[in-house]
Amino acid sequence: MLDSLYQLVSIQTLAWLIVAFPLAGAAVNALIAVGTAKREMGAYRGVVSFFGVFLPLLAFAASAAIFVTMTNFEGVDPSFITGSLLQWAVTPGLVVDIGLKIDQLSIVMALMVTGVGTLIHLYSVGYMGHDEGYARYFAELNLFLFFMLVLVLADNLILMFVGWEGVGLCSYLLIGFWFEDKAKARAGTKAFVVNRIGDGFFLAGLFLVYAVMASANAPVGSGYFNFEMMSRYNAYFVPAATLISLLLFGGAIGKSAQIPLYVWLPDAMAGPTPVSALIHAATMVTAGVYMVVRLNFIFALSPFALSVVATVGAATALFAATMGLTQTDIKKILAYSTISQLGYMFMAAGVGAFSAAIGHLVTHAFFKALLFLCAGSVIHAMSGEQDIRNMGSLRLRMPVTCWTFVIAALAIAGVAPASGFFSKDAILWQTFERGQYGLWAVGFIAAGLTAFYIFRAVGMVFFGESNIPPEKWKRVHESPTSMIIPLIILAFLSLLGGVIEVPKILGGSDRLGAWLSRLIAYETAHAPDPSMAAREIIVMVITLLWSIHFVVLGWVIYAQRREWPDAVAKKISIIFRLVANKYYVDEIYDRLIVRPLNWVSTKVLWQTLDDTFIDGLAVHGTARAVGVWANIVSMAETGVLQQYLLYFLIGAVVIVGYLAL
Amino acid sequence: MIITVHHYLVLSILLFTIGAIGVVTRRNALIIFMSIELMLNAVNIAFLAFARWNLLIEGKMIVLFVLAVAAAEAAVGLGIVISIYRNRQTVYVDEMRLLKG
Amino acid sequence: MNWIYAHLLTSIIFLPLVGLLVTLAIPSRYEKTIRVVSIVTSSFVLLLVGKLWGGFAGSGEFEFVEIASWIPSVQIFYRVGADGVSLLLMALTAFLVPISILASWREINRSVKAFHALILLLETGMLGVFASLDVFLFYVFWEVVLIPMYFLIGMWGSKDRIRAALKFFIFTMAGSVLMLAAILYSSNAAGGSFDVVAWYAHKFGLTEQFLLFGAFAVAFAIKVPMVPFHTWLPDAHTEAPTAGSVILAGVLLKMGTYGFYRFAMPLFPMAVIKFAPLMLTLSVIGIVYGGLVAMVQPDVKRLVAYSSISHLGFVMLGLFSLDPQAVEGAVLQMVNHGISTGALFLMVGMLYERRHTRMISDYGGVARTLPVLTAVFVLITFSSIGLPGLNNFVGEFMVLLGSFQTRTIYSAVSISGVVISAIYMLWMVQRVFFGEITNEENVKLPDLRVREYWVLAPIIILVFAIGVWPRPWITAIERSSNTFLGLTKRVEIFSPTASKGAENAFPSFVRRGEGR
Amino acid sequence: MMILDLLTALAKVVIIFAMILGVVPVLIWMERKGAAYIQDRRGPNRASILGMRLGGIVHSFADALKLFTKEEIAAGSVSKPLFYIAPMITFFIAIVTVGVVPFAEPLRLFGYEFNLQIADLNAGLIYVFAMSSIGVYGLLIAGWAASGKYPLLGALRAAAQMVSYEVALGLSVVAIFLLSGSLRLQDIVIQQGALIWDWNVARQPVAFVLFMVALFAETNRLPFDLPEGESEIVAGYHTEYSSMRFALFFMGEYTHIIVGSLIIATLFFGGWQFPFVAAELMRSNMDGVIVIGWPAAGIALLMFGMFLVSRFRRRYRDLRDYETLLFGVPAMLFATLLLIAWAGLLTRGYLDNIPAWIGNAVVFAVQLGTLLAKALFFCAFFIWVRWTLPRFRYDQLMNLGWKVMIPIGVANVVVTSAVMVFRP
Amino acid sequence: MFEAILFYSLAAVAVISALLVVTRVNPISSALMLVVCFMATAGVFAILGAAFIAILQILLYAGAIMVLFIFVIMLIGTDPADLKRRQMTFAKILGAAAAVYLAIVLGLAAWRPPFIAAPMAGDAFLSPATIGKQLVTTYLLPFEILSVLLLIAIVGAVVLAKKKI
Repeated sequence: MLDSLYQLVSIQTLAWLIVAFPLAGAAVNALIAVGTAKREMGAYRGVVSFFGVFLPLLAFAASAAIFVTMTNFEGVDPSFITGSLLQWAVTPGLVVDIGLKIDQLSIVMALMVTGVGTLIHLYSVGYMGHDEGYARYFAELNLFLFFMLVLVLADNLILMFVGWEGVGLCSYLLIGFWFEDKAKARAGTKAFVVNRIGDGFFLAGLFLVYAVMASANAPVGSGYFNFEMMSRYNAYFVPAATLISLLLFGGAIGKSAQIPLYVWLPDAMAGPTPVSALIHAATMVTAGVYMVVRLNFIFALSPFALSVVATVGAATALFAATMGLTQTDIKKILAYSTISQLGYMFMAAGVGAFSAAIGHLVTHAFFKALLFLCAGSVIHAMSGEQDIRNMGSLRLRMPVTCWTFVIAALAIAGVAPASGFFSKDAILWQTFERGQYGLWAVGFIAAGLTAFYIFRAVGMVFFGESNIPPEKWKRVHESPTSMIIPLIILAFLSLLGGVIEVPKILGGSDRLGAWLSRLIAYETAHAPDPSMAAREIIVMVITLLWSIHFVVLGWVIYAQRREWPDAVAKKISIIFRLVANKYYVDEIYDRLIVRPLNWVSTKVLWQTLDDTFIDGLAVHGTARAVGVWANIVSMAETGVLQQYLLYFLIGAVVIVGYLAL
Repeated sequence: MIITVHHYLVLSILLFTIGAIGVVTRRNALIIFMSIELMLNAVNIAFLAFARWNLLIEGKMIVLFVLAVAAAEAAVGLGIVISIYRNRQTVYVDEMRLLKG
Repeated sequence: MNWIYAHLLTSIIFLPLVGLLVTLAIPSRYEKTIRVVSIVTSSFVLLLVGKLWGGFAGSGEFEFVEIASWIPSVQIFYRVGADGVSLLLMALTAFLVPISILASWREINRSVKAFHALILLLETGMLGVFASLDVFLFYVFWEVVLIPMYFLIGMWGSKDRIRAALKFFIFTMAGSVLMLAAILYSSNAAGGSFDVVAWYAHKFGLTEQFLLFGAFAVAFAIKVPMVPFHTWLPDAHTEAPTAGSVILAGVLLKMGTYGFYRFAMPLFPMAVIKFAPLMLTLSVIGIVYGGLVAMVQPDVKRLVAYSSISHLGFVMLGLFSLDPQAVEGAVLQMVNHGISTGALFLMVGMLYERRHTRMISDYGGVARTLPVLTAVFVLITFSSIGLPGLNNFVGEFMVLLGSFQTRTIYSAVSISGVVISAIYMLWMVQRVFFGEITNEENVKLPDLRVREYWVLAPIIILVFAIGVWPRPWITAIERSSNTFLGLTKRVEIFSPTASKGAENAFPSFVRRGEGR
Repeated sequence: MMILDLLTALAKVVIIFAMILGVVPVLIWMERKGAAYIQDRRGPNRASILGMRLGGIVHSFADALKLFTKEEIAAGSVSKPLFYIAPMITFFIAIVTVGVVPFAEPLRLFGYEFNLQIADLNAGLIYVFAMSSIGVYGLLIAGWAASGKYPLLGALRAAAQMVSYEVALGLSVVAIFLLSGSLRLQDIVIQQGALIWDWNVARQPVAFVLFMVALFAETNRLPFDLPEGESEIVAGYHTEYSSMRFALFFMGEYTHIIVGSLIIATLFFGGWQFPFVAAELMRSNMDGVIVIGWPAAGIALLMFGMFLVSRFRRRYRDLRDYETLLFGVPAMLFATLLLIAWAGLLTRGYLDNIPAWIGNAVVFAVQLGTLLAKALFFCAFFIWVRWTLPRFRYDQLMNLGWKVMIPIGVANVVVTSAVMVFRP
Repeated sequence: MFEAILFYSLAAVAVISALLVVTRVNPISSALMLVVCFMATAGVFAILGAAFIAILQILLYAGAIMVLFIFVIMLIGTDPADLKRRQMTFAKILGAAAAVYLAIVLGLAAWRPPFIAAPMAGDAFLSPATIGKQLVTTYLLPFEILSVLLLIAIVGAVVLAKKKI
């Protein structure tokens, strides 16, 4: 069937199609949105939903086709580069051609993005059904898919940066989708600004890369930012490697919401839930990890940078996990869990286990998307209610959502058969194996906390007695089928996702590691030594038990004994309040950065420096001085003719006197 | 005792100074005008003296122009004095302080 | 017609003048015809500039040169010619003028004839500035531009317009007086002629270069505006009518940078070496300072005005870092800034036309009633922030990339400018467009009319065009900026930037191995 | 040598002033006689010396005698010094203007040249013009000194009139020296030549009329009589003056008339040029002139004597009746004597080779005679006008002066210069 | 010798009459004294060989300007009362002293040794013809400007003197 497909279209054009389909969808929907700006949607709703869902599906199909063809390439490196569509900016030193690079890593990402994307598109048909901005929503969502695919499939850093910022733009638009509400609009701006700070670092990294490539007197004609060229000349990167990787990692922190720049993600929940699912769980936030893995040959050059990545990752994981414990808004809980899972990925990348990071990325996409979608259907059902405290025993009315949520919870907690177990275990084991025991410990604790808070949510929302007001309880009902189907598919994926990463020790062939091995130069240099096998089994068992312990604990407390946590909270009230308010990080940022910046630019720069000094003193000051001086001089004019003559005569005398001397 | 150009210069200076004193000291506008005419005459003497001693026609030309200008000045000056007199009933310069600065 | 083709530049420069005469001839009550005439003239000028671009060979030297003796006794000739940069800026002028005329269709209803006459006179002045090779002619056109702008602000501005117009006039005049002195001095130093090419060839003495560069730099710095001399810009913009603001921001500011590009820097290379750190610090301050102050402005137009100070800071950074990418980026940024800030002013004008207020606090939640305007405004905001794929990114990226190679620290600090611009623009957009509708006037505002579509459409197309496919624009600049660099870097002694003669030397601090 | 020059200058002054002062009483007589005949009465014939009334001329001597012997009255409020100086100025200015008039060609006797012209200024014409402008002072000071209302009014009127007509006078004068090309009066006369149609009056009729009217204004003669204006302001500026000072005014006025006529004659009527007989022509065929001239003079004298005798009537039965005889008979005798002498010389052939100096002398005499004749004719004209035209009103005077005379003067100058340029 | 006498007499007359002009209380007498002074200066001009200028001086100054002055003085009339009020303020004394000082300095500067007699004056120098020719050739421009000046003066005088325009 495939080769008949290839008669029709070459693999390069197929690659372009992956990107072209979402763009086409975005364009059509945008036109419809503008067209029906004021008028009622009516018939167009069907057209929009058709294009909205079908085109991403086509993109998924195309990437699947390419993936299949690549898998049956034995031995030979199946990756290829599509020719440059157009030379973007041709100056003597800067040749940037827009082309796609399909290799093992990017096709995996493409598959994940289009797959989860399509499911979420299908889901949002139901979720956003009655919203009047329907066409605009789908246009922005498709545009997001387009930019994400550009980011993932780009063959050079500049194009990746284009995707990088494009994705930021779409997240801004989608978070602030319901722009009537001031808080939501502010959240959108906050997201974009924080991303932009990260992009600043990314840009600096870019320039450094350019500097290095230029000095490596690579042939001028070739693209300095091309991954191929960069990997070929990475010997020249040695001196600047640390700085470049740190700067690029700065960009990643901004985009993937790591420690200093994570504040925007919890606020990003203001957007519609499918958006959170797609952007703030599965795809955009993982862009940082993808970038680090893509440029692993640079990061590998500087162990210091890698250790920084690892520590930041681990710290974020633990920090976010603790914050997840006390959240009451269901979407906020999931946001913090995303941050902590991302922390895991970066920890993996930091320690050099790039394939494990990718593995966790993929599995995380599945179960985190599922969690968000379930939350979405709960909110949809509860008509906008997001606080878990006034939910409970929803399992009676929404069985499918409940059980899919539980499966996802198991996966994230890392319980045996689910995919989460394999990917998280791989990370923890690789960290342990590489001797990073400190990091392993942090990871270990974070895993426990994750299990606890997720099952706290499960207990509060689905089990235990319901504290939903009666009139709302009547209207609670299971979500429509268009929302249920994606849940079920994702549930399967969460369960079976782990298969790609079954470690050798358990008889699996660690397909993902093998698949990516050609790209990850670092890993090959670090082959696993057989003596550690036994220890690996022990570690795996310990982590499994640890997670199960917390799962039971969480479920029991929040399903049956709700009063216990309040008691505990009262005892350690100070710590509890600290954690509940997210360590006051937002307030600190506001106090330390936003307010002083405002004050400086208003008071110091604008009022004093600009208005009083330059404008007041220099400009109007001179004008006033001239006025004053003019008055003084006019005093001499008395009006009496004789005096003028006197001045005249005295002047003459003085001159003549001078001359006569 | 031959007359030299310096005699004429001294005469001219004398007349000029008398004119100047007249202009500065007198209060009556008309007297001031007359003193100015006097000063102009003094200048003419000097011009013609130099013209005569250097045999240059230019001296005479300038004197001609000075004469014409003096005539014009007198005409307009007197016009002004008359109009001031008509409005202020005074010809004394120190009472005309209208244009104070 | 072939006369026009033969003397293309002169006809371009003086065609608006013909239009001016025609408008003056029409009795002032036929407002409609006057408007049509001025639109037709300016669009015809645009066509001619298109033809000019067509025939442009892209060589480093000046093309379409026309010489005619003007005041032979003092060796002042009417010398006109265009190289890549002047071509681009003339295109920008020819592009912006018809748009601003179209935009002020409804806004200007008082003494329409005078308005259109002034606009056309302004266009002649601007085109003249960019095309003149004879420094004296340049100075004449430089002054010609001043007067109509003064009247535009003075007569059709809002309440505090006289003060602003006066301030604008005196500021620029003070600068240009200094420049005149410098022109006269250097003309007799360079053997009496005013021909710029002859001046390029002439070797100015060291102290001569410093002083002359100082004089030229002050005049152009006021016009750019660089930080210490910028206080006239916000006032001029807040008080100017929409058309005035668009042209003021779009073209008049570029005359300053063009001045540096054409006269101040290539003529006095040694002075450039000496003053480069000062100018770079000023431009970086401009970027950061402009951005920060823009953030807290209560008035939209003042915010956009300060933003243009920040954007032009980038242009100056590009020019003074003497790196091929940076210079080309700077020139491109001039055009991009003209387009995006021009569009911003147009839309602020449209908002002003509807609500008659510029205070951000008066707006809020306007997106609901003006969806299309909001969409375009957000698009242009992202273009002016420098979102990749849109026009400003190309220029900003090249400037930062280029200046990073030669002047790393300055470039690093300027990157913060990119972030700050995102902050103030988005914050403004959010306060103006998004959020609930606070006061009730915003409820019933009419959305964009057809005319306004026609005003914004070309700009949107151009924004995407440059963003996605900047190549044709860059090839036009490439060789002329190389000649510019050739002239500016012709120094005998070793200059810190050009180390191994490699076009873009390795940034010093990175070469850890070789030691700085 | 210096003394000789001084003496000749003195002689010239004495001769000319004597001539002028001699003519003044004749003029007064003519005035009175003329006025009488115009008003159809006999005029002065009472005053007689030893019965000789000389047709009334004696009357003028009587007037003079009266004025000199009258008492000098000066009013109290009069500012003494000015009051005394004023008449002197008027008379002095009037007399001084004659210095420039050329009475005849320079006489060459015994190798020595004698020019009957006091000051041959090369800016003679302007001198005339200057003197006329100063003439105003006399009247002004007189009017002011008398410090009364009428004299002041008279003075103001005089000043205004003189100043405005001075401009007209100047413009007409300009037309003349445009033609003659020189300011020296001698040149102007020579340049006019003997032929009448070359005289300036023919070539510049407009200028002549203008000059004539302006001169009337300058001398305050009748149509322009406002400063004296007996009927309105009681003799105007010289109301306060009596006897001797009044006489001075009176003589000043008449001198001004005589000198004015002399100037008109020189400027417009060819000065000392005998009509149709150029001076050179006369000098060259001197013998012919004498041969004809001498008897003609004799016959004329004879005729005059016979006329007088025929008028003899015994009306008064006293000396006065014999007056005509007393003059008529000697005239006839002398005439016959002349004729006999002429016949004798002619027959003896002395007349055919007359020595040069006689020629010159005769020509000199003829020229002097023609000039005086012309002057007397104009004096008659003055008198004639005085007793025919009524006095101008003040605004008419001013209008005529400013709005008529000056424009015509300017036009005349423009036309003449245009003509001169385009048709040299 | 003769010329010296003439010069000294005329100079004396001029200076004395000038002094009288300045010192006389009654404007009329000072006006007349000024006329006398003009006559004297005209005489001096005549000695200096500028006969035409001398006559012009008489014609213009004495004949026209002074007549105007006296005319105006008569119009304004001298009120005997305030003729007596004459007080010397310090400024006036200072002015007079300054003028005197100026005279002395200039006088000393003028009175320098090389005393030479007047060179022979050719006829061209004396006659008004040359002045005429010069006036219309080399000095045509000032001549034309002068005519404009005089026109303006005329118009000015008329406008000033008219009661209501």
